[in-house]
This record gives sequence, structure tokens and C-alpha cells, in this order.
Amino acid sequence: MQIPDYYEFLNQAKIISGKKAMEHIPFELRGYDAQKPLVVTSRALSESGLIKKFIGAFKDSAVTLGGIFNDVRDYAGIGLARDAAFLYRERGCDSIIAVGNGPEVDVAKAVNILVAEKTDDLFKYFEGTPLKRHLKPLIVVPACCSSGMEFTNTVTVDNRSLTSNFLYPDLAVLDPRMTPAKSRDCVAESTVIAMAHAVGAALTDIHSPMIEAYAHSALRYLGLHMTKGLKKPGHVETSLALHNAYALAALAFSNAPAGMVHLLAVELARATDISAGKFMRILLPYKMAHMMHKKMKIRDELFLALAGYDEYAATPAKDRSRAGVERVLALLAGLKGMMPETMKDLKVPKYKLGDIAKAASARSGKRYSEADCKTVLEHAWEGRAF
Amino acid sequence: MNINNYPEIKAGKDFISKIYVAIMLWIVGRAIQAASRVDKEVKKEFAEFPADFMMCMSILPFGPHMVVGKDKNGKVKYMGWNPQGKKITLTMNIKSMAAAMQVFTFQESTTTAFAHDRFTVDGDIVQGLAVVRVLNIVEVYLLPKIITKLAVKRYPKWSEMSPLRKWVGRIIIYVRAFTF
Amino acid sequence: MQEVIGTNNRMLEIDLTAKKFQVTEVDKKDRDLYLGGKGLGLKLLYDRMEPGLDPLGPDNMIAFTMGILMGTGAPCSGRFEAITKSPLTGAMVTGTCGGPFGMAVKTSGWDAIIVKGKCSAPTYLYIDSKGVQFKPAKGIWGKDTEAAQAALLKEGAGAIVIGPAGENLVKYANIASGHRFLGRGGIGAVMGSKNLKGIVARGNEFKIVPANKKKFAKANKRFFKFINKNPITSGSYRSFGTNANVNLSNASGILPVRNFTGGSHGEAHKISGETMAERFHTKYDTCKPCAILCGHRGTINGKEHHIPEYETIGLMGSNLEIFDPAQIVEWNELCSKYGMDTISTGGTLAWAMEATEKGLIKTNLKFGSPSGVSEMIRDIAYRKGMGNDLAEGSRAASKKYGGEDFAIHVKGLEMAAYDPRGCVGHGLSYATANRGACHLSSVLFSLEAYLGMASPYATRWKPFMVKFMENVLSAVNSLHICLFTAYAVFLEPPLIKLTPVPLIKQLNQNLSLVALNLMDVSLWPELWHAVLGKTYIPYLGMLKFIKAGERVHVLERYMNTREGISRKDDTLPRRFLTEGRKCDQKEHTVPLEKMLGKYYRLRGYDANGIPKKRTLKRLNIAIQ
Amino acid sequence: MILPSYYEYCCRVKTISGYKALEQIPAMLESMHVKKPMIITDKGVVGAGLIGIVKKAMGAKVKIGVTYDSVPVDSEYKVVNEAAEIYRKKGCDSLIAVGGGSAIDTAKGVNILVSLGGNNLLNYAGAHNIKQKLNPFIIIPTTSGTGSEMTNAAVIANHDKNIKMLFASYFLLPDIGILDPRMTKTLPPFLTALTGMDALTHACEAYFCLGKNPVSDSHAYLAIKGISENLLHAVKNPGDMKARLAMANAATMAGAAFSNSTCGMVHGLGHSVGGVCRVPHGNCMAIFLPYGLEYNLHKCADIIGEILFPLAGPEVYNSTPKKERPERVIELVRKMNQDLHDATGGRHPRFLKEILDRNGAQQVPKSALPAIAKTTIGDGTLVYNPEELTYDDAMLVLEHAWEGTPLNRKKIKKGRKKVKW
Repeated sequence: MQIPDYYEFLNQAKIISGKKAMEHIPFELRGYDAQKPLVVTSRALSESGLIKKFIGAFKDSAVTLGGIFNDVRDYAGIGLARDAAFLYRERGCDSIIAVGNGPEVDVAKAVNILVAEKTDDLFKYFEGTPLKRHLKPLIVVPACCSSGMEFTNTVTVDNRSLTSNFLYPDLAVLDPRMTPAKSRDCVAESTVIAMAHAVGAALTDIHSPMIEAYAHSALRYLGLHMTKGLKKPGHVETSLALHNAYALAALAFSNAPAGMVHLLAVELARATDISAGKFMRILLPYKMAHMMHKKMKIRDELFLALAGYDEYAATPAKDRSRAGVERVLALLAGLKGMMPETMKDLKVPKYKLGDIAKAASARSGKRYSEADCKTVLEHAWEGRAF
Repeated sequence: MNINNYPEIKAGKDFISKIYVAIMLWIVGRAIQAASRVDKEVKKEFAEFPADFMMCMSILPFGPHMVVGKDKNGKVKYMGWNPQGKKITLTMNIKSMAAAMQVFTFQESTTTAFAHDRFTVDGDIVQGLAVVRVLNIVEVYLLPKIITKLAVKRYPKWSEMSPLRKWVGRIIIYVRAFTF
Repeated sequence: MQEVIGTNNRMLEIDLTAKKFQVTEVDKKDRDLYLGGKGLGLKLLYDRMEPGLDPLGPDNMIAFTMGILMGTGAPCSGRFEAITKSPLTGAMVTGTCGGPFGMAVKTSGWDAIIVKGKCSAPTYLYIDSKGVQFKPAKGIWGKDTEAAQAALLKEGAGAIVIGPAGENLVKYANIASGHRFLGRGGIGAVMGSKNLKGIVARGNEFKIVPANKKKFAKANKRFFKFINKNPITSGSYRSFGTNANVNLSNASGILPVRNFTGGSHGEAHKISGETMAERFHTKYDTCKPCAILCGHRGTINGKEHHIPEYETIGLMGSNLEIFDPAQIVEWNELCSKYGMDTISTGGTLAWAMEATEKGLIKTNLKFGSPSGVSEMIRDIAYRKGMGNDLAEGSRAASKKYGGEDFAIHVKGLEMAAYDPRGCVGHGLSYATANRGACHLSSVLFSLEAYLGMASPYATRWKPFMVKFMENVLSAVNSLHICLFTAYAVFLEPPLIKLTPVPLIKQLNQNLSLVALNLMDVSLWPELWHAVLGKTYIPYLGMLKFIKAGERVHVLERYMNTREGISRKDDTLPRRFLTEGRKCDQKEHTVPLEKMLGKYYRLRGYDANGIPKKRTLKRLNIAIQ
Repeated sequence: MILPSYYEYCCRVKTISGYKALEQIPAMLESMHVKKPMIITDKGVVGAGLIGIVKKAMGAKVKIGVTYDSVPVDSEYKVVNEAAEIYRKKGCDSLIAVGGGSAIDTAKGVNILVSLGGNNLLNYAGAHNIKQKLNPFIIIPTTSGTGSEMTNAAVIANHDKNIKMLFASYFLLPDIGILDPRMTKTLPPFLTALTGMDALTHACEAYFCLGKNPVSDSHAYLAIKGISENLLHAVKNPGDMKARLAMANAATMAGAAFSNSTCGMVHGLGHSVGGVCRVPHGNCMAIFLPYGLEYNLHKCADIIGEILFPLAGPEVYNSTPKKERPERVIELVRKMNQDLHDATGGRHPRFLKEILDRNGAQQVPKSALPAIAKTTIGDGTLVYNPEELTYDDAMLVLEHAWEGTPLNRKKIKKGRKKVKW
């Protein structure tokens, strides 16, 4: 076991996962002396009937839902957060439940800051004012297209991000009624994001056993269930296992420094309006190829996590590192037809790559040099091997 | 913004589950009472309990409840469904009605439910465990083997509970539970 | 003076890097398939430009194309087209303008000019029938559009120039020709990136004569008659300019108010065309030649000023909650001088105001308050402070600072002054228009909100109507003739004129296929055929004409998809999809998803919005 | 990896680990906006000079309100009250617990009182009875074993009423757990062995008991790996900081694992032996672990077999046929006990009869076994044990463990074959 000279780790969220998990929410709320949560969700979910199932889980409980704020679409903006905070205050709510994925949870987190800090000026916290107090209880119930990023300690509102340990949700509820995905694309996107984050966390140079524990479980589930999940997006058990993987990967990710794949994908998504997941799928193999090219060690644990004990033990020690990379590639190959394989296919203009590499390098605090970022980007753009 | 577009939603009611669970609790309560007279193991478990023993099994947050305790004569008795006004020494709560349905429809065994954090026990844990053991025995009596096997870790072997004892006990407990 | 019969089909290809030019011929086949103007320009660039290049890099090209009708004396035909890849949207952009440059180029004997490369130092071009001269623009670099033109026009009959905004690569900088502009999509910035301050054309070297004079004269006469009979072209537009739309929009709830949060306003009458005509004693100041006469000038405090167009009034007036017409006139002239698109400037300012209000950025801009706006316009043009970010357009600014949910743009192009929640078909048109949130792609708003010829909220036949109108208008832009003539061409033929409006509405709503096929737009193709001396076969000629429009539209779409545009970009700002407005009791939103799939199917696009191979083949578009 | 049909996992403790982890305390206190911490510890810790190290590392910036060092071996109700009184009197605003299980449990109790007010700890006894965030709380464990810094429970005795009060709430978790090898450096070898085996038991039981879940699994895996790689080494080379840090990490991860998946009969038996005969917890763990594995073997052989991987490494795992793996695990655990027994000069007990008190007398007489078995079946942990354990079964195990003979497997009553997770 590798122990670094120094590390910090925190996972604030309690995870409850499995059968009838949502029915436990009233009990958990009781533990916070809360009984009137505001529900933040999206119109799509409320129209798809999932919210009905969610409301059904509160039968025979002492909880009153203070309102279902279902105006969130695919973007978390301050306007929505203020509206929801207004609703929260008008109804005298005492906690927040976010049902959905990224934007819904971001809005919920923003509402939480607004109502807990009793302010209207959200962005001062983004500009340096520290969050000082524990916020209101925040429960996250991811639904179909979640990517796990809901469980991190980051809130992104209006394209600005704030990271604070107070922003971890208090409770993550993974319920098999909510997790089955609508489409294969959904699963493809989420699995790729989880994969990129888990691999990134597993291979990060600032490593710790705690991160490894989370990344290990995440990768293990991905290795076991990804293929099936892509074939049958609505399969209940598989979707639950995959959602576990997403959550654990995100928790590992939020304790590890952001990896190159993540940074580049986010910048690319910003520049092109194409979802970050698609870029992660393209970049991940090139990033690993680049690591091998630079003779950086790819830890054997990657293979262990993806393949399991038996296969790992049966593989000669010198081959394990490479086998891990091959396993990742094999899993990604399962996405054929669902996701493009080069950036050329996505029609990313090549002239933008320089700026993107620069921005990503700057955001990593120069952990990745601009040249490295650019090399990976260019290879990925052309689909050229190292 | 028009807040009337986002109405408050009061928790719904599931009467069927509630009635089903209430009946099951009544049966179990009566059966514990009956078993405590019939089965020597159950008798032994209860014998060690203090005289003021009074347990309440509830479904959070509004019930139904089941109160079983020792009466003045030290006999174990089903004390009805209302815990109010009684001095409860041991509370076993099931976190939600849905969890209770899982348990009482035998989809989850008592121990699995414990492992799944569906129960909370407030009071002396020794008594709590004894109650779990009693429940297991009661299940063996009340239910056919095929169901009970799902609910307990280890179905009693011949050596532990002979078929004769089981069937005689089963009949007596059924008769006692459903008559007054 | 030499004569050109029909068209001489010559064009100039100018390489600024090498300071060389080349005279080439327009392919006859292209002329037939793409008519001229916009269509031809797109085809020329399609053949020459690689996808994925940097719009502000030397590889980008600008094509200026003159239509067949220009110089023939056809009504409202004094318009020319510029086509390039937009730095604002990253997709193709086409702009049309009624300034004198077009006529000067055409009468110098050129049908099209293509500019590529980049000058090493500020330069302007001088064009005459012999070719191009590259001249240093030292003295005029940095000058505003008026001063620069004044300096250049000594040499020729018509010029285009960019202002400081174009020089500073403001992403929505435009190009001025006289007091008309190639407004949208930042064509000015492309010119600025090439260090090209302006182009002057000598003009008056050739006379353009239609090949079939008799037929041309006949069609022309009918055309003028229609224009002079139509209440819009001869009435409201002629008297008040496009500002006549203010009251119409306000009444039908499609006037942008407070960054598109409202659809009408009690004070809107103060900025209407009617009020301005009365207050400023307006008179005509239009493109040449023109029969509609929508451009106006007026006197404010003893000085003559240009009266802003409806879009400017909507975006810089009501959308900022400013209802002082003199103030809008001032900003309009400021933007003209700096060479910036007023729609995008207004839209970006509105975004900045809302972003300020929500705490995303810190400026002193505020809805309803004119203070700070003039300074901000200047800062944008010179890219100072926050102006530097706003100069990137509302999309880029909202990406940087947040507030994407109220950045009112499609594909990066700021939305024109028609709120689609009061005309959902136009909403579809905004979402799918090739340029971005372009109001001129289908102008469905006029049918839905102004003329009452289609229900503003029904969705059933809207994809069909959008497709039809886009095809027709693309063809019109390729002629090239003013879009406003459409009012006359569509509404004046007896069949439409005599049918009661409610019946048309019913027909459009329920039998659109029939209704639109009954539309008689034969005037336009007749003119085109007459100029080129080709035989016009009634009805079939019209269908061919509309198909040419479809070809132009799909080609532009196809070029855009090569740049990465797809279904994900065919959307509307979230505001229109989710937020209802107070002025509308039922709080309508645009049911875009309902219409989009059908539109794609009608267009022959795949589910991702990319033209199918089959479609391209049907339209004779060669796949590269 | 198994996904249970339902699980809960919560371990909201910020873990800070490293050779200079203690130096982070001032910054951490500042980030929690507190200035005046109270240190709770016991005399042994002070005697070993550990408080000195902590204070030195914290530097002059932090004003320590008071250092309370009279925590007894068992956390006790009166002590909690007394410490809470001092806390209030000195106007402290946060707690730092330095020590083993009892100091930590005491500090948890103190935190309840000083955060929620009052003197009656009993009001908050039981599960889920604390419903708000308590005061800032840092734990610095000085043994690599208990993993108490990761558990949400505290056991505090009331000797007057002769009861042990259990407190369980996620709010009892500390804000921060600090793992610094300087804290365990002076731990004598036999204690290192004991606490290490305690941690191994946590991890193993977390791996095969009913509350098993994905997060606890990988924590357990890493803990077992860390312990098997470092324990013997740390016992033989007490000064090796690297091994110490690894052990501290492994123990913490084992704590995180078992506090969420809960433990089974090994702990049940261990608690009872501890309760009846006052034997240190770790001793019992080391002895009962192989028996716990044997007893539950038929229920979850494949899972116990998996333990071989972290315990012995991939090579051994691969060369052992699947069927033999569980047996090998049991064998290895026994061997580990034997090795530790040898390395500590016989101070590490292998069987119950080997446990000696300070005077060298046998601490667990054979006559105590029925009493132990009786207490065992009242232990809460049994619920989570895969196989049922009745009084007779407990006696069976105890007798074998006393003698030190492998369990007579024929006598184990076997329930339904597979465990439904």
C-alpha cells in the first residue's frame, strides 16, 4: 500500500443506495430536525413521471414537500436560484432535496447558500468570501442521466464554480426507481465521465489510499456493469450499480486534483457547446497513451480495479500496467457508434486548440504544461497515435 | 414569480399497507404472547427480562405500533396497539412504512433489514436481540418452512426443534393467537 | 459607356497576402443553380474554403456578390450581398446592404469580388474595370465610418469601410456603405482581421441592360404597381419606415422589453415610427434604386439625423427600457460611426444590464437608465474594460461570466426585435436560421403577428411554412432584391388579395400545403429570366426558382454543419422555452421540440439536423 | 464486487494523514473559526510525551484552553460531566481528543454536553437522538487499532447504575481525524501487535459481515493489505515511521469500513470476554478472528476467499485454487498470530488461555466461558454475523478458542447456504 507523505480526504455525503432508499428520506430528515424540504428538479423529470414516484415515497411520513420547483433545464443560473430561494422562504422550508442531475443540484446548492447565509448576493462567495456555516440539509436524488458530479463539493452557477466542503450534499440517495436511464446515450455519457474521473483519480500523482478506495470501487463497478448498462440502459440492477460507480468516482475526483482529461474536456465543452463527456471519451485514451509515451508509470491498481482479483493475479506483474490501459480502451470501445472517436468527427475547429490547452494548463495551476495539453489535444484531434 | 405554480404537497396515505402491517403486528403480538406460554425457549428468553419490560415496535413516524410487555404477574402479554401512557423500556422502530412492508411481506428477513439499517433500536440492546430471536422462533411457528427459510438465518434443525414440537406448538399458538 | 447585356459573369479574386488579383468567370451552371447574390456567393466560398478555419485568420474569405437585377432599374434592386464565415457564430454569415458600393462594383463590370489573405499593413482597395489597386490606408485607419468614407469617395462612386469596431475585431462589427450596413455576424471584424479598411469601386463604367427588354419592362411595371398598391410597402413603411413595426409589435406582444422579459410596454408609443415622424419631421433617405422608401432622416434640435430602424429601436430602446427616441437616435449614430451592429450591440447591452442586476458582472448599466450606455458602446468599439468582453458578443460574455439563461442569442447571433413567444413559427425560424437568431430567414412574424394570416401559437403547419418562406427568401436574396418587396409580391396578386384574412388564416393553419402552393411569386423569377434573356415557363419557372432558394438554404446549412453546427445549436434561449410573460395571460412559451423534428424531416435533414446525402443530391449540391 | 440490494455509508470525517499532519491543526481550527480548543486525553498519553508533541506542532499561535488528562481506562459518565464543566468554565470552543478508544469516547460525550447544553447525558442516549451539528471536534488517535475516529458511536459507562450507554449519531463523528506517525511511534511492540490485529479484525469482519457495501469493501481491502504488509515489520522495527504511518492509515480505513458495514461474532465474543474478564479488546480480536472466519465459512466461502488477495498478495492468491483460498486465509491469520507471538516474546496471545494479566495469572479461566457465552448472545453485533450464533454455538467457539484448537467444523450448525446481500 502506497501512503503519501501527506494527504487530506473528505467525503461529507452519506450514501444510501438500494431498494426503497427514497422511503428513508423522511427518517434522515428527522435526524436534522427537518420536515419541510423544498424539492428542486427539472420539468423533464416532472413530466416523465419520475417525480410522481419520488412523491410517492413520502407516503405515510411526517414530511410536507414545501414545493416542487421544477423550472430547471440544462443550465443553472442565478435567476432560478433566486426564484427557488424565494419559494423556500415563502413556504418556510427547512431543507432541500434536489432530484435530477447536474443543473438541478447546482441550483439546489445555490439556493442552499442563499437561504442559509440569508443573502441575495450569491457571487460574493464565488469571489472570495468564505462560506462560514453549515448549510441547510441537502439531499440529492440523482435521476437517469446523472453523472455523479452531483456529489462533489462544487457548485457551478452561471458558469462560475465554487468549491467548499460545506457544499457536499448531506445525503445521496440512489434509488433503483430513479436510476434507470432513458437512453443509451445517457449511459454512455455518464459512464464515460465516471470512467474519466475514476481513472484520473486512480492515476493522479497526488495519491492517497482513501482516493484509491473510492476509485477502486467505482472502477470495479464500471468494469463489471458498463457493457451491460450500455446494452440495456433501463436495467434496474445494472443502473443502480452504475450510479454507485458514478457517485464513488465523483467523490474520488473531488478529493484528487482535477486530471488533464477533465480540464481539457471542460474547456472544450465551453468552447464548442458539446457536452464534456464526449470529449472525455476521446481524450482519455490519448492521455493514457501520452503518459506511456512519457514513460510515466500507470499504476497496476487500475487493472486490479477493472479486472478483479482473479484476473489481476493471473496476469504477470510486468504486464499489469499495460493491461489496465487495454482494459480501459476495451471498455471505451463498447461505446462505438454512440460517441465519436476523434475531435475531427465532432468538428472542433483546430485553431481553437491552442487557447484551450492554455486555459486548461492555467486552470491546473501549471501541473500540466501547456505543451503537454496541446500534444494530447492535437493527437486526439487528428486521431494520431503516439 | 407565481408561487402558486409550485403547490405544497402533503404526504399521501397508503391505507392498504397500513392496514396490512397493523394486522401483521397484531398477529405477531398475539403470537409472541401465545409463544411465551407454549415454547420453552421463548419462555426462557423472557424470563430474564426485568419486570417492567415493555417493548413497542412502531413504524415511523405515525405507526401502527405493537406493544408487548410483562403484566403485573410477570406474564408476557400483547398490550394493544397504543403505546401512549405506557412506560416503554425498549423501542424498535422501522424507519418507514415501505421498509415495514419489505419485512412483513417477507421480502427482507429481519436480519437483512437490520443489516440494511431499516430498524432502529432504542433501549437495552441485549433485550433487543432477545426480541429478534423470539421473533425468529415465532416465525418458525407461524409460517410454513418455505417462507420462514427466507426470513431467518438458520432454520432450526431436527435436533433443535423436532417436528412434533413444532406442529404441536404451531397449533396451540394459532389457537391462542386467534382466540381470546 | 459600354453595355453589359444581362450579366457579364466576371468576378475578381483578390489575395491580400500576395497583393495579387485574378479575374475569373462565373460558372454558367452555378449561375443557373444559384441565381446570383447570396446563393452564388455561398457556392463560391463552398468551392474555395476549407471547413474549420479561423474566421479571423487569413484563410477566411469574404465574397461580395451583386445580383442579376442590380443596375437594371428593377424596383428595390440596389442591394448587394457579403458572405463570409462569422467570427461571432463560427458559422457562415450572409449580409445584405443597400449602399452605393454594390452599384459601383457592378457598373465597374464585376459580378462578384472574393477577398482572402491578410495585408501586412492597413490597406484599402481601389477597384475599376481593369482590376484592383492596393493602397495604404495609413491616413484613414482609425477613422470612423463617416470620415473614412468621405476620404475614400473622392476616388469612386461607392465604397465600403469598417469603423474602429471592425479594426478592433469587435465580433459584431459591421461594414458601412453610405448609411447602409452589412450588419450582422461581424463581417466587419473579418475585414479588420485582414487589415482591410475599405474597398472603393469606381463605377459608372458599364451600363446594365436586360437581355429581354420587353418582358422586363412588363414585369417591372406590374411590380411597381403592386408596390404602390400594397398598404405596407406604399403606406406604413413608406411613411414611417420599419419603425411602423413598433406599434404592431407592441399590440401583438412581440416587442422585446427588458431583455425579452416582456412583450409590450405602456410607453412603447413614444418610440414608434408614427411618433418619430411627427416629432422629427422625417423624410426619405433610402437605398438606390428603391420604390418602397423605408429609410428616413429627421431633424432633431435643428440637426439632421438618421432615424433608426425598428430593430435598433427594439433592441436599444424598449429592450433596455429606454423610451426616449432622441437617445436611441444618438446611440444608433454612435454605433454607425464605430461600425457596430445595433442589434447585437443592443442585445449584448441588455445582457450586460441583466447580468449587472443579477450580480454576475459589475458595470453601471441599468435597465431604464441611459447613463453609461454611450460610454459602454465606445468601450466595446475600442475594447476597453468590460467592453472588451462585451465585444465578444453575449454568447462569449455569458460563457465567461455566466448568465447563459438570459443571453438572448441563437448560435451566438443576438436575436432581432421579435419575441418568438408571440409568434412560435418565427421561433422555429429563429432556432433553425442559418445565421443564428435571424429575423429575415423566414419573416414568419409578419404572417403570425402582424397580418393575422396564421395563428401565432399553433404549431402544426409551422415547419412547413418556415421551410417555404426560407426557400423563397433565400431565392429573393439571390436575385438580389429587397425582402420588403415580398409584401407586395405575396399579398397583391388577386387570389390572395380577394380572400378574406380569416380564411387565409384557416387555410394556413389547416391546409398550409394547399395555401402556400397557391401563392404566386412569379414576379421575381420573371424578372430574373427577363434580365438573362431566358424563357420563363409559368408556374414551372416559379417552382424552379423556389427550388433554387431551397438549394441556397440547404447549401448554407450544409456548410454550417461542416463547421460543427447541428441539432444542439438549433435551439432558442432558455427564456423562450421556459418563461411565460406577464403580457400574455396564458404565459405561452415556444414549443420548439414539437416543431423541430418535423422541420428536419421536411428539409431532408437527419435527426441531428444534418442534410442527408439524398437531399444534397436532389438539390445538385456536390458533396466535398 | 457485490452490490447489496441496500446499503448506507457515511463517514464524513476529514482525514489528514502524514508525517507533518499535526502541524495542520492551527489552520484547521482557523478554517472552523475556533480559537480555544480543549484537549482531552489520558495520563498514559501524557506520560508518553505525546501531548508535548501535539502542543509543539500546534505552535504558539493556538491558545489551548485546557488539557484534561484524567480519562480512565473506561470512558465514564462522571468524567464526561467533569470535563464538560471544565470546558465551560474555561470558555473553550472546540475539542481535541488525543488517545485511544476511551479518550475518544469521553470526548464524544463531552462534545454532546457542551454543544447541546445540560448535564444529563442520558437524554441523548440511543441511536439518532442527536439532531444538530456539534462543536468542532478533532481526533488524534494514538493507537493504530480502534478506528474510533471514524465511528459514529460512543459507549459511556454509568457505574452507579451499572449500565453502558450507547450513543450513535452521525453528528458524533469528528470533523477531522489526524493520523501522524509520531503519535504511534512509541507504542510498545506487543500493543502494536494487539491494536494491529484489532484493525485487521475490523477490516475482515467488514468484508464478510452482512452490512458489507462497496465503499466499506474497498476500505477493508486496503486496510487488510496495509496491515499484512506492515504489521509484523512495525512490531519488529518500532521506529520505522513509514510502517507506522501505513498502520495508522490501515487502522483508520478499517475503522471507516466496519463502522459502516458493522461487525459480527468476533466482536461479539471479544466484547464479552472484555466485559466479563476485563481483557484488552485487541487481545480477544486476535484470538477470535480465525474462529469467526471458520464459523462463517460455509455461508460466504467465496468472500472469505477473496481476503487472501490483500492478505497474501496476488502471487499466492493466483497459485491457490479457489476452493482452498478460504482455508488459506484462516491459516494465514493463525500464522500471523503465531508470528506476532514470536516477535513479542510471547506477549501476544494466540489462545484465550494464553492471556495473562500483569501478575502473570491467567485472565480468562475456563470457568468463565459460560458467562462469556451468555453475554455474547446479547451482543448487538451478532445481528450482522452471516450465521446464527446461539448460546451453544458460542460455547463451541469459546471452548476451541480457549484451547487453541481449530474449530470442529462438524459441530457447526449450518443454515441456508448463501447469504442474500
